[in-house]
Amino acid sequence: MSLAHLLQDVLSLGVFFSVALLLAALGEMFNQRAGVFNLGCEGIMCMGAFLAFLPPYLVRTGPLAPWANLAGFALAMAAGVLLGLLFAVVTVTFRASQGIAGIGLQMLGWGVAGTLFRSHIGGVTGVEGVAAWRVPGLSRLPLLGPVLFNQNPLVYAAFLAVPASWYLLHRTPWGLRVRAVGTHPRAADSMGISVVRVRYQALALGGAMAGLGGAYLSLCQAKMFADDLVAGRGFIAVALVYFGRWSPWGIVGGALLFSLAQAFQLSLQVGGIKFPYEFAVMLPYALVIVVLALARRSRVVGPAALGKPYDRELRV
Amino acid sequence: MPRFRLLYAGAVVLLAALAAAGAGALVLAAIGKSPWATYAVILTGPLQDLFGATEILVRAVPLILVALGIAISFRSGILNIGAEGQLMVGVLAATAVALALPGLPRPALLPLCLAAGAASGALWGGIAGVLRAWLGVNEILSTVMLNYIAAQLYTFLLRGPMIDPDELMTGSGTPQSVRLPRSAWLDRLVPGTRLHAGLLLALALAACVWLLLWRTTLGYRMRAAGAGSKAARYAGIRVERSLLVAMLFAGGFAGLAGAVEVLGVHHRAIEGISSGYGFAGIVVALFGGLHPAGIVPAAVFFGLLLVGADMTQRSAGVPANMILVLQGVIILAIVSARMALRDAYAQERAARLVRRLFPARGATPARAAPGDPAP
Amino acid sequence: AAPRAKVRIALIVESTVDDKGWCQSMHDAITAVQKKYGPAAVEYSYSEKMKPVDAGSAARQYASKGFDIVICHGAQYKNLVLEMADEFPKTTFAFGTSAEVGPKNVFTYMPQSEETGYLNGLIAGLATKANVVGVVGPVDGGDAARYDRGFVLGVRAVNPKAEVKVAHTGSFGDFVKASELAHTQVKAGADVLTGSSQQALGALRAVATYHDKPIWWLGQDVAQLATPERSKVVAACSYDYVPVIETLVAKRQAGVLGGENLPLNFKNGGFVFKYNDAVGPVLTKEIRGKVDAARASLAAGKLPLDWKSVKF
Amino acid sequence: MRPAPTHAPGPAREAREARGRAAAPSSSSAGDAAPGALASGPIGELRLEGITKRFPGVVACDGISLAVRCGEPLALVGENGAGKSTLMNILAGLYQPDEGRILLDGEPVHFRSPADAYARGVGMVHQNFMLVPNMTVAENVALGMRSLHDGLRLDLALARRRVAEVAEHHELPVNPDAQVWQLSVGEQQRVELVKTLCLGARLLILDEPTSALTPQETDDLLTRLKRMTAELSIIFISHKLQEVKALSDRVTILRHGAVVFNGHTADHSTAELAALMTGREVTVPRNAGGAATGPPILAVRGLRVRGDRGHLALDGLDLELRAGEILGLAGVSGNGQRELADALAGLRPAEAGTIHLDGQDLTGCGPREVIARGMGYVPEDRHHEGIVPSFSIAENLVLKDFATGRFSRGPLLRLGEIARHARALRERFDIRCSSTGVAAGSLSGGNIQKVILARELARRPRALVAVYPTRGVDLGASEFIHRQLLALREASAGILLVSEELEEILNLADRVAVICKGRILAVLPAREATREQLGLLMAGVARA
Ligand SMILES: Nc1ncnc2c1ncn2[C@@H]1O[C@H](COP(=O)(O)OP(=O)(O)OP(=O)(O)O)[C@@H](O)[C@H]1O
Ligand SMILES: Nc1ncnc2c1ncn2[C@@H]1O[C@H](COP(=O)(O)OP(=O)(O)OP(=O)(O)O)[C@@H](O)[C@H]1O
Ligand SMILES: [Mg+2]
Ligand SMILES: [Mg+2]
Repeated sequence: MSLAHLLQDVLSLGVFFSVALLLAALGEMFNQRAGVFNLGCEGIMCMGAFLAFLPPYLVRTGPLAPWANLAGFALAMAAGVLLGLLFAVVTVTFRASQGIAGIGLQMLGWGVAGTLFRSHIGGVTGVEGVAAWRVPGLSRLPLLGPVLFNQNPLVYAAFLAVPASWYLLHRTPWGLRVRAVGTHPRAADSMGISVVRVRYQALALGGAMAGLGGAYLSLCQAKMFADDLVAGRGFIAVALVYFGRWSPWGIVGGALLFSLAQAFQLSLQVGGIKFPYEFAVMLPYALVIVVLALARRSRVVGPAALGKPYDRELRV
Repeated sequence: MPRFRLLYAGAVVLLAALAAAGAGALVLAAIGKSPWATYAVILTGPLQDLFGATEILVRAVPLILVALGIAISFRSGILNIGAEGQLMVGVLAATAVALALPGLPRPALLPLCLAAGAASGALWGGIAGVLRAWLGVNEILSTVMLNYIAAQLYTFLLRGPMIDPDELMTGSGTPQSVRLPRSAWLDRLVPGTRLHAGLLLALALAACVWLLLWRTTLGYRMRAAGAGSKAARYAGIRVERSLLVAMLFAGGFAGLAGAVEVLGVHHRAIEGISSGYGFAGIVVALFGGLHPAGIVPAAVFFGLLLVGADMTQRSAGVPANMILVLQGVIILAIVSARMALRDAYAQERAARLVRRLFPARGATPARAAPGDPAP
Repeated sequence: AAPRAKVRIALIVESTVDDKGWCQSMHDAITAVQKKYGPAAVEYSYSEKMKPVDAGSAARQYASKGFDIVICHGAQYKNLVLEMADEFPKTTFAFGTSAEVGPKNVFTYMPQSEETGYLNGLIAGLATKANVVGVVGPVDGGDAARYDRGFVLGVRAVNPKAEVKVAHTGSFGDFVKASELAHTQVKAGADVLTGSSQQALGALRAVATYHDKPIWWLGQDVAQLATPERSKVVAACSYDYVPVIETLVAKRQAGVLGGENLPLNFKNGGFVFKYNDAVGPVLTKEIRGKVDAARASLAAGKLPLDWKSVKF
Repeated sequence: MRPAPTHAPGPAREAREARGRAAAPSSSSAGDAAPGALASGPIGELRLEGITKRFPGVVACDGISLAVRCGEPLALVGENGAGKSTLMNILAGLYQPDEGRILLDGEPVHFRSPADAYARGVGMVHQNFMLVPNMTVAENVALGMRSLHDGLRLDLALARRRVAEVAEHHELPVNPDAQVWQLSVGEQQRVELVKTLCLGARLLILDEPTSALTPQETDDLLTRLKRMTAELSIIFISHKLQEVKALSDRVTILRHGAVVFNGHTADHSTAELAALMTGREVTVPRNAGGAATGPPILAVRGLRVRGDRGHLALDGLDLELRAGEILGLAGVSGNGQRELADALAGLRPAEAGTIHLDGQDLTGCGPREVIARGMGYVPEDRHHEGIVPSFSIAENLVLKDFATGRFSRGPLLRLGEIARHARALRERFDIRCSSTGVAAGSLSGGNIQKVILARELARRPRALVAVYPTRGVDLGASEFIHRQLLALREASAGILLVSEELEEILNLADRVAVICKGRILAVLPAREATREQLGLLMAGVARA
């Protein structure tokens, strides 16, 4: 197999693998930009994966079948919104410690998805899922065609979400409010911005995106559901937000780096490596750390109010 | 006012308990199981006999140890999510030492194994500490990633260099080590149960951590660096070093938890040894208010939850994942309630609300009573 | 023979009893035996998602509640079984995979899964057009390691030109990773794939997404023939624990509580093998002929497989 | 729209009151709804009635009643913790009162959030800047402009125009595209003012606006505010009574959450007001000593240090501090004071030059060594650099010495000794707290400053660097801090007093050094220096 071919495979698979992480991490970015650190991303992804899987699983034939996937995505996002709002109630209204609440949400999401699946469906079950969609014309481009233009529709959506997120954050009034609330909530409050409302909104959006990330896993990537399908990807998504330094561009870079490394290590194994495969499996994780350690540029500190519950009357 | 405070606390706790139980019941109803029966088993099942009760403590031991380390690191301004990996490394090191020096007498071997577990965990945690302190790599990122790396290292060693030769010879090939020599086992405290001397170690260390954090210069330094890194630096404390030391402690405790688990319960390094103690330990630490005196009961409570929820599978036919649901809702309810309880502002606001709703009782008695003409 | 007195069997598994893999095969066997003898003769209870420490409490609970046979379905439970065997000398314990002979109230069982791998390997070697065959492994250990190596032997036996690409996800339960690995195998040119443990379903699902391409799967569990993805599964073989369970019951009735190793192989009926007749022309006469012949020799114990010699 | 009344000089309050009474209650138009239409004159009479606000454990405001008449600058003064900011936060809609009400032209209004307050023309410049540091000025303004929050696109151009309009109208030059964190404190203060005006404030509440400003900036601000009184009502909070005198017509004094005085500013001297405020006679401590003759204790030669943004903040600075003297370092903030103080404390590496303390070379030493050699430091940011807020007062008092033999035995802390030490210092430095076990962060600014000073002075430093030691601190506490500094001087330590307040420097210092652009422009004996001369030097206009 030629090197070019290998490169093309690694790139197209890397892009394909990156989307769940990308969506969830972009959502988490909104949470954190608004000052809330949601470690429960994993739980939301579990619920998203499960609920997205439900309609296509239940409606396999009949006139409604073509809509089942769409209904799945909608359900996943709706569940994400609800869980995001639940997290908001706990961390914004009750101002509970965000880290621990996040772990609680992770357990809850995983648990509910797993319990319902186990008792009503059971086993490990596939669905037809969403097929790749070739962009006419563009998909025939050499190298770039298969890498970028012969992918799942959600892949395009996720990559369009990157500039969209940037625009939302930096060019819209809502983005302005989010950034203000995450950096200096008191200042925002003193100008009549409701910190609570903005955080609720950001958590709802973040939840929707995490839910969609989970839906990508079950409907587009694995095309199946099983208990613990998400298997820690939510935590990696959270870590990628730090890697990407709270910028959509950094996050897409991190998601791609991680997923390309994953695709690369799998290709390496498939190509027949001469060292224990465990070290290949470690590669993406180690690479992310190493890149950050080497980058070491100006320490962009996160949103200043990240992790700090806000209350008007509480002394700063 | 004290009466109001009591009422307030009671109301908050009651509401939280109701919310948690209600949410859990919702899911139980969705799968057609009786919430009452399930809850009854969880809360009372493990306490029916000595074995169940000791099992709670068996779970509590690693939880206490991990949580103590987490408490040190959180208090020192570093968020250690990597206990899971540190624990695994600790298992490996303790096993390796026990297997390498089987001839050593027990009083030498056992401490050596424990120390090896702690040291290797510290080393693993130290990586994240160095990355954070001197290279500015966020510790959440590095510890999450290091967990995955540790998991792979674990299987690599157990599948390769550390595998039980019998496994190879017989062809079973299961990635696990040889059984440790008996001289490296922690004593069982109660015959017929799995409760082991690790409990005493954990309790003793809880006291030590309290001493360390609030009674020593080192603890003072770490807490200062965590609570106000800038002021600490201005006062001549080397904050980077403190971060590293804190991570060494955190990793050390998690590594020790691994060592204790393998020396006390499993007696050989096997797959799935951690049972998610690394994450549960974070929860326990925060539950316990990052204070040893809170961590110990919190760990026991979580032990009860784990053992009890596990029993519901067998006695009520509830799927295993229900454990997660219950843990999740309980965590969410309790953290919310804890904030509400500790938050003097919320309490004031509630008091105000009560006064507004029931003006006769809240605001006026002082004024109304003397002026009240006797009927 | 049906048991004279009621037998109470308990099963402890690390994943779930419907995982279409390792745990389900044991569960299915027990329920089959229960059905055969009638629920009055066999009582059955199971615990899922048991980490070793939880398994310790569950097993003890079962033993102290008077269960006769406690099966801890995984080698990671070895220690706790050995420990409890001392404490409950009247209870029969069983665990596997293990080829060791345990104490006198412990049975061990060991699927010699290189045999199933070998049959699947034969099919793969003959069915591959690209001469590239992929293995989606979980962790290189236990029965998965034997299956994978047997598979390599099978491919080599019929198609020395074929290249077998063996890779691992590093996890038994990460379906998504298995799917990723399968996609990578396909991109690298593999047109016949196999895989073991429950994560393999992720790989099968990935293979099934290549609807219109001649890319095939060989199952390590016959349950896979009942999935929607079955049109991709050329054949599947799996462990049949019914003989094991029957042996356990019979021996216990006869007063033997353990101390034996029960291997699973074609010879003792421990494996089942099924073609997927609906799969179409890929399943040629030649394949059937060679596989049936090999299966016969295996059943006769005349085909030794030196799986340990395979390195990858 | 009414014609803008002409500026009334002096205490022409009768005229203003008349105007206020005449003003129609037409002031409820939404703040920035109509760009271009700037504040349409002062709002009507605003009255607070029986405002009570409780915080856990304190009654911050205890039934306060207050009236702000139209166009009449009102000053609000009181000691630290008297409840000034709390009261104003209630007026601005940020806090909800527990009891009491607000009346605007006799009509009760309910401000549920600052947005409501702005909609009625009430805007506040807070004690701590309410600007998002990593945003531009225009973005900060846009944040509060309701009309910009409807669409999907953020119309920053509108915000920019608005800033430009207001800036021009009130002669407050700001660059709408500047990043806030890059601005000096004075510039940020200006931005705050512009922002508040942009959002439609016609009653302007200014909570200690001058505490971080240089004398020039302060004068400048006061002139502008005076001019604004023609169009706006103003409530002005300050600890500096000269400013109160200069700006306000009426003054209200709060103590312990209650109004203790209410009167016309012109009728009372600053000394009277100070006495009313503190409840005792306040005298201004002065340095009466002769010229210091002690040996040089701190010598800085050719020091070059970079600032946070990488620029050369100190560029070959020379300085000599003698034992037993207070050297005042005057200068407009941002000219290298911060970097100098940090470098002296070992917190900032020197690119070139040397620092000697007591003859020993300190160049390149970290804070730990510098502290060990007897350097004391009262840093600028008392909340973050001076104390660990969540630590108790007692713990903060040993922040630099916990590891010494006095407070520790081996690895163990001597808690008893630490507690004793804290009690003694609490007594000696008059730290007002319920106990030394409470978190230092819960103290008022003045008391936090006392904690820091107590810690530093108790260590008996050879040299002390004190940066803006009385910023935001009330009169009584300032007086106390000044006395302590003089006492330290008597104990023949050298003190480098960094301040922007010439009063403070001229009262306390033996010599005055003027810093400008990272160099010392001149060193003068304090007796000979005049305000004017120093002002010119600080501006870099004149040479000594
Ligand atoms: N402010 C500090 N920041 C970080 N580490 C410190 C600090 N102070 C002391 N240490 C280190 O902590 C350990 C014990 O502290 P201790 O204060 O007893 O040291 P010490 O004897 O005062 O130090 P030395 O005498 O070497 O200057 C020593 O290794 C010391 O180097
Ligand atoms: N958010 C709060 N939570 C608890 N207590 C508070 C809060 N804000 C103010 N206080 C307390 O209320 C009292 C009044 O504080 P406030 O800030 O209004 O005083 P101030 O007059 O503005 O003082 P300063 O001159 O220092 O600014 C003080 O005792 C203070 O400690
Ligand atoms: Mg104030
Ligand atoms: Mg010493």
